[in-house]
Amino acid sequence: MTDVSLEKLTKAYPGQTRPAVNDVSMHIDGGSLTALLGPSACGKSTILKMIAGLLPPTSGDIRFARQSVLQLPPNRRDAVMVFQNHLLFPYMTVGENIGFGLKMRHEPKKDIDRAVGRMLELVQLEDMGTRKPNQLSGGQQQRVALARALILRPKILLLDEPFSNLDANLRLEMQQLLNSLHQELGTTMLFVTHDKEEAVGLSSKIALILNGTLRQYASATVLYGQPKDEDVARFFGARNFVPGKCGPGYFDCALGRFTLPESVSSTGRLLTFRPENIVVGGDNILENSFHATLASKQFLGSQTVLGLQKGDIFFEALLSPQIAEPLQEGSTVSVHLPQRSLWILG
Amino acid sequence: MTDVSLEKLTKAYPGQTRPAVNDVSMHIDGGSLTALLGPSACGKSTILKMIAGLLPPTSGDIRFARQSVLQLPPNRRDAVMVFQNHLLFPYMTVGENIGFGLKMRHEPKKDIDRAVGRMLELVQLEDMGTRKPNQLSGGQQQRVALARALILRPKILLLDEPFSNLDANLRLEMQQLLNSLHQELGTTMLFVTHDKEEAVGLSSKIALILNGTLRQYASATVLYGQPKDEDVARFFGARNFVPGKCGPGYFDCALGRFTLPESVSSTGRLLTFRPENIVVGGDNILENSFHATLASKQFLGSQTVLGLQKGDIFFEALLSPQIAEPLQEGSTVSVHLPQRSLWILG
Amino acid sequence: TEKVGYENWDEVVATAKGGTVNWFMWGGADNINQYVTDYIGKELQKRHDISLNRIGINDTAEAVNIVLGEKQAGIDDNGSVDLIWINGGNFRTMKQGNLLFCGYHGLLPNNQFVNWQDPSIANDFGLSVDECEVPWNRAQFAFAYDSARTQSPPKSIPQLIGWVKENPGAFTYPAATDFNGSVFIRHVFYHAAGGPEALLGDFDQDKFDAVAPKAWAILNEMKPYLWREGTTYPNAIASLAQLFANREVALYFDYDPAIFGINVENGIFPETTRSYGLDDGTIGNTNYVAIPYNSPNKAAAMVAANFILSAAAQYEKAKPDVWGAAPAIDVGRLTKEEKSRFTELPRHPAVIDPAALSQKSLPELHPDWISAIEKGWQENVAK
Amino acid sequence: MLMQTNRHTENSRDGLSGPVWFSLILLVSWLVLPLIPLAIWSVSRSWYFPDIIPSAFSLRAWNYVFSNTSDVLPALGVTTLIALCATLLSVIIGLPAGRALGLYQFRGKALVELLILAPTIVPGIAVALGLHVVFLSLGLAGSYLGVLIVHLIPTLPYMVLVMAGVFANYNPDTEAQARSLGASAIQTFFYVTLPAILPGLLIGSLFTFLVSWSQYILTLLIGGGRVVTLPLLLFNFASAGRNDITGAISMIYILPGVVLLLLGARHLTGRSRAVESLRQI
Amino acid sequence: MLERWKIPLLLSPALLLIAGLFLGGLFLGLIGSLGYMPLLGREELNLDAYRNILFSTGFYQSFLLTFYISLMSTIIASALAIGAALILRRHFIGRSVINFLFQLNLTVPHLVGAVGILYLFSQSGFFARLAFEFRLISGPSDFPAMIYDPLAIGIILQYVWKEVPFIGMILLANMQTFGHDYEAVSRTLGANRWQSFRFVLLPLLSPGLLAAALIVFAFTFGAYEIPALLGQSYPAALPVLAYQSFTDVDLNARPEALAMAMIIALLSAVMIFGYARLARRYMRS
Ligand SMILES: Nc1ncnc2c1ncn2[C@@H]1O[C@H](COP(=O)(O)OP(=O)(O)OP(=O)(O)O)[C@@H](O)[C@H]1O
Ligand SMILES: Nc1ncnc2c1ncn2[C@@H]1O[C@H](COP(=O)(O)OP(=O)(O)OP(=O)(O)O)[C@@H](O)[C@H]1O
Ligand SMILES: [Mg+2]
Ligand SMILES: [Mg+2]
Repeated sequence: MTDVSLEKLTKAYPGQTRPAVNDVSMHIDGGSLTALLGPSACGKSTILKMIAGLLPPTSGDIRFARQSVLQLPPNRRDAVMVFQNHLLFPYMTVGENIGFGLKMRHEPKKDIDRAVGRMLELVQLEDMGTRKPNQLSGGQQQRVALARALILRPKILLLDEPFSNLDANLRLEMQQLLNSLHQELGTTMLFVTHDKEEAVGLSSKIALILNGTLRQYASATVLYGQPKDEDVARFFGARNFVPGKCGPGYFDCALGRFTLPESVSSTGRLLTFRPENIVVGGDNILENSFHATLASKQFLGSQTVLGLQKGDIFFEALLSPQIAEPLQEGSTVSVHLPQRSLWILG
Repeated sequence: MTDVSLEKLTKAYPGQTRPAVNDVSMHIDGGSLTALLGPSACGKSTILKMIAGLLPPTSGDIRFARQSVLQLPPNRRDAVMVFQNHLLFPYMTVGENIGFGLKMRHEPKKDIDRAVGRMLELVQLEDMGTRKPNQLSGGQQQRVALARALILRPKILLLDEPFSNLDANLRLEMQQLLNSLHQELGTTMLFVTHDKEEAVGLSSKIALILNGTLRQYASATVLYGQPKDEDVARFFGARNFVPGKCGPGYFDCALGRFTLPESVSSTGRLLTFRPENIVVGGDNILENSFHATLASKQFLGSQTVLGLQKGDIFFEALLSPQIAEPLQEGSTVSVHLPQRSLWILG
Repeated sequence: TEKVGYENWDEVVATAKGGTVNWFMWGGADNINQYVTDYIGKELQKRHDISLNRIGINDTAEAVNIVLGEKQAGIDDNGSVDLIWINGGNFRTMKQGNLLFCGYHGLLPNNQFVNWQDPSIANDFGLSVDECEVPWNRAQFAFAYDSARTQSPPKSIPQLIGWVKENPGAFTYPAATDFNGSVFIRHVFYHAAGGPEALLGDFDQDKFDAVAPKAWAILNEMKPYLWREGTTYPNAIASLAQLFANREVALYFDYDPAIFGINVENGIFPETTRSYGLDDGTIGNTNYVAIPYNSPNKAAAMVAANFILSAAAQYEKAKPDVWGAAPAIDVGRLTKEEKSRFTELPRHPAVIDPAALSQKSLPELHPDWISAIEKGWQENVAK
Repeated sequence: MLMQTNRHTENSRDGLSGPVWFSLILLVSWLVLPLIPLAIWSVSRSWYFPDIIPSAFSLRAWNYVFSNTSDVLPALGVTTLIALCATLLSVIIGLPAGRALGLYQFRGKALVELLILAPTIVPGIAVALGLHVVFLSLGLAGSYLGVLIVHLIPTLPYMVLVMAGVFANYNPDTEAQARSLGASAIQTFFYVTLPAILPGLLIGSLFTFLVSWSQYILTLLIGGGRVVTLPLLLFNFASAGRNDITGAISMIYILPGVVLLLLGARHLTGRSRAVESLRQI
Repeated sequence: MLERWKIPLLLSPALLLIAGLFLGGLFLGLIGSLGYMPLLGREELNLDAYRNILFSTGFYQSFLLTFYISLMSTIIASALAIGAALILRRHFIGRSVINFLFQLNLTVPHLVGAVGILYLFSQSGFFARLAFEFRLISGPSDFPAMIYDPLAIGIILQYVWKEVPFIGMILLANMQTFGHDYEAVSRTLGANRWQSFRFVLLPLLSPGLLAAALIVFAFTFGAYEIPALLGQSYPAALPVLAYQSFTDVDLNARPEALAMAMIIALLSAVMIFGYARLARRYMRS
């Protein structure tokens, strides 16, 4: 169980004025499964490549088990990376690709073959061992890249968007595969994703990177429920921000006065509440309730988004499609913001 | 507005026994935005490449506006494709990549530059016009590929997983970009995705491909609410299948007797209901209600999954985290399956 | 003369006017090139309106092969070669393949200066010339040494054998595949046979078998004392020249003594280079120019050949600063005035007096003999 | 298509270690060294053992080379022209073949490869005579065109094989992408394929040029002496041991190549594309 | 699409040219080697020439020597070229100069290079003169023989000299097309520098390297000038042997010369075939 820590890690690509990664410090516990989450071009891949030893940092340090590894070449770090663009060796078969790392360790051919066979099964590519990578679909290639790394059971596993080409079911199975490996070996895993659901579903802790800097590093519930600032909240899908003023235990704004839960500090000026936590259409008039107009309604599959308007304030709610169905666009509905769903930003 | 129709389209890659695409017939309305949805390796990219003219079908026909295009070379089809793996031209700058198609049409340089500038802005890569593709992040590359196709404003636009590397916010913006283009030009768009939410959010009609065959081709609500068979239902996230027997207007099974909505035929042997439509923890005992044990609970970000057990039957429900929070694992909860959420499979 | 298609010389000259002569010749010496292009070429242009096109080649066989290919392809009157500097084996090849234009000597006015009675002119390496070529130069094998380094070079084959043993590593000769190497071996062969007389005429296997073992024994006896202990031989005379120039060996020889002077002038050989013949004589030969059977410019080629035989051309060629080659014509048949110009020609100090050399001249063998000797050397000495 | 995400410029850090420098210098001097004596020889008159520098200098070789007798300057023009044309034709003919061999697997591929390689395998003289006959029958002998065509026989294999090597690592999907973006086949070639294979193509062209540039026996036979190229002049002196004239002609010989290299070197070695390396890899 | 016709279409111009002209020439050579010489009035075919050659031991010695020269030249040149290419693709100060010098000899014909090599390495050459100057040797014969020597060092030196830049350039061009990414991947998968070279870079390079090595091997096996100039007189390299019979004074020796050339062609074809197979298998697995 190797812990990884980044110390003021900075990377400026030559010729670029703004560093791609800027002063990132974080500690990743040995054996944990951590997500590097962030929008496109925020610097996730760059961080991963520096940890893997493929890119020298401009400044800062990277430590594995408290030892700086900056001087170690990639193959001596025991940190295996799965690249965003797969990079399968084009002239090797799928099986050879997967067995590559073991071959580098001079394992006996028989053992490699067995391990590759098992790996192929796990990533559901049983019959494809002898194909060339260019004969695979995008998702299949991605699974090969994953298998090529997993087979090595490394101390540290770095995954760059490992599931971006996989459908939900397969992604779930691959995630379970990762999880079981993780449990079995205590591998420290760091994976990059742009998908907050994926990050939440898989990892114990999430580092949110925006624009090259680490913005919040916490568990999923904290990031969803108690974001540090508006940017973080927005990234996690918060759409509802209502300006106003805090009083002791309450918040006054255009929607009315809302009682805050005790855990929330009463100093900020922006009220936020997650769309999925809003109760719409309940009959009982409770505390923190008001009426609003249902401005729009959009079916999203397993959820439906409601656009609600009260005065100048527009906000969104996510409901199960079943509940949303009877509500008519244009009608007035009652809205309840449960006390525990309220959060105040600075 | 060119409509596209596929007639018994089949593709077997040489040396493969099972065809990658098998007898797919479908009609895509001119000016529509259709999703090709399916799990990894189901044949989506293959279909797209055939439509673009990059892969000759083994049999079957492809017609644009009722004319077979099988004999037309790709550049004469006015069907532009964005590849799953970007395929940016590595020795051209980002700007040159985006302007490529216009240059091929011998448009004046000035116009090209203007169009490229606008496109760069739209995909939020303003300052990157002079970079080389290898100096971009994965998501940036994907946006360049998208821009390179959009700039051509083609009659038919084929997109292979155009958003897989983009975060939710950016994806939304890109989707809006697509949508506005779509509305403005009446382009017929066909896009491939493995993500049902994406398909639902963007397209008017969805073709579900499983294992190379077209399984259902319908609107999102139909696919979610009235799947044709278990496979389709499962792909759309249905987890709950209860075997039993139909009677006139009702269904008998281990969970009890359920009254069916009138629209549902009473001939099948498998009851299904979507996890997000289940009401858990309501106090009022309604029709189609029963009690079950809360076996597990998992936070997924904007929703929480509950695992519920009654007798031998295990099923899942999706709740807003707010509602799910007070429910204790191990406790007995009341469960209501609203009548309109029930669906019977053959 | 009817068979060559011209009534008389005037007709030839008239036909030749405005023509071109493509003359294929070894092109490795700038002075010879200059002589041919600048002197003969200019004169022909001036006198006969003929343009001379000198084509330098590495090996005469290349030109022979061109004619051969043309014959195979049925190009019988429009070949690319009009004139070749040739002798020996290549002449034989062309004769064997009927590749030559023959029978025109009677037409050439300057043919009168050639002494066809001389067997060494009438026979090219023992093969009768048969009016198929016109002599150009006379040459006779001679040795060269650096008088500053070597006091008393060996003056006969027996002396040479002894000298080689006393001076290990100071002598070698090119392999039999080289023209000059082959001549050297023939000298040893003559020595073994007790003189060339027994070997003249057509090839005789019995005579060969009688002499050859002796010759091989002599050469093999020398072998351990040769340069590099005889493990290898230079492949070309040019290599021997380099060895001599670099003091790796002490003796050099060449079929054309003029080359000694040329090499000194070119800075290849030291100024103190001197040359000599052997007391027991050295082999002499004549080299010629020949007209291929399919030359499209035969008349012009004949005019060129005739000019080559002129006293003026031969005199120019004999000048030591031009080439220094011995004339192929019989100087005795010239006017007195012309004759004296020849005799008064200064001689390059490195080049032995041709007159003195030719007093002990040995004949060349028939090409069949030469082939047999070369093969025998490869098998018995080289291995 | 592979995206080279890992490249980065770290010039300052990417120096060479001492031993690597040493071996590099050793190699390069060994490559350049034999050319130096040729240069010196061209101006020397006498340079023999044990002189480390020539004992006498002279411009005689240069005088000869620039004289009308030597034909060197016209031959330089002819040689360059023929080599350029041969290169162009080789590209046109050899590129498609290289693509077929590099990109596709097909039955009889080994045979095709062998056939294309054959002209380099078979000793020149063996075919030269036969070729001569063939060319004579076609009426091509003795002309510039004939020489140009016969040069294709030894040059083509170089082009084809080099291009096959290049195409073996080439992703034709980028072409598909270009076609789909509306490029015609020809546009695709010029805008997409060509830039991608350009380094290899330049190498292939360079070699083609050089092979034609130093062709001796075929030029002589097919040209029948009417087409005079530099090697015809040079080889006479080289094999006759005339180091001074050989040296002088060699210097002229190197010249166009040097110019070509100076023009092409950027592309050849990829400086223009900023090939950067990963520091530790 | 014209899928099926694509390959033949692409190949046809090159094949037509080579088949039409070259095979035509080769065919004439072949029948010539069988004794068909209408010139001398001989029209019947026989295998005498082949018999003569195959029954002489000299031929086999020459074959071995030639094979050895080609093999050594190809191997050494390839190895040096790989090393050079690996260095030259990196960034360092003075790279462009080194690069230029590296390619300088590309334009120089083999024969000219041989003259340079001869001057440097012969027993009276530059190095010998240096040794003499420093009194390490007392005369040319003390200097080790590297020209006209039984090990053909001079010939190999010359070939290596000429072919290193040739192969090196091909490799550099190839390396440029696939960059460093695959090596990076292999490094994180645990390959050390050597392994990442051996199992990733080399296989990626192998098509180009193989092609280059093939050309070099074929060329050195069939070339006449260099062994003629720098080689020992016996055994001579096969092409020298063939050339000698070609310029033989006797037209009757022609069939033998042609037969020799045919045998050289056949032998090198066989060797190249085998080599390509072996190498391809070895490098990519
Ligand atoms: N060039 C090829 N040769 C042989 N088989 C191929 C080739 N390309 C794809 N296949 C196979 O055809 C099937 C369909 O591939 P396709 O690329 O269409 O899948 P896809 O639906 O796009 O999947 P993904 O979402 O993973 O990209 C797969 O089983 C794949 O292995
Ligand atoms: N080789 C490079 N040279 C210059 N800039 C680069 C290079 N690679 C990446 N960048 C820039 O650095 C920033 C961060 O890139 P990085 O690849 O780390 O993003 P990312 O978070 O992985 O994004 P994505 O999710 O889109 O892959 C981007 O702005 C990108 O343009
Ligand atoms: Mg990335
Ligand atoms: Mg796909």
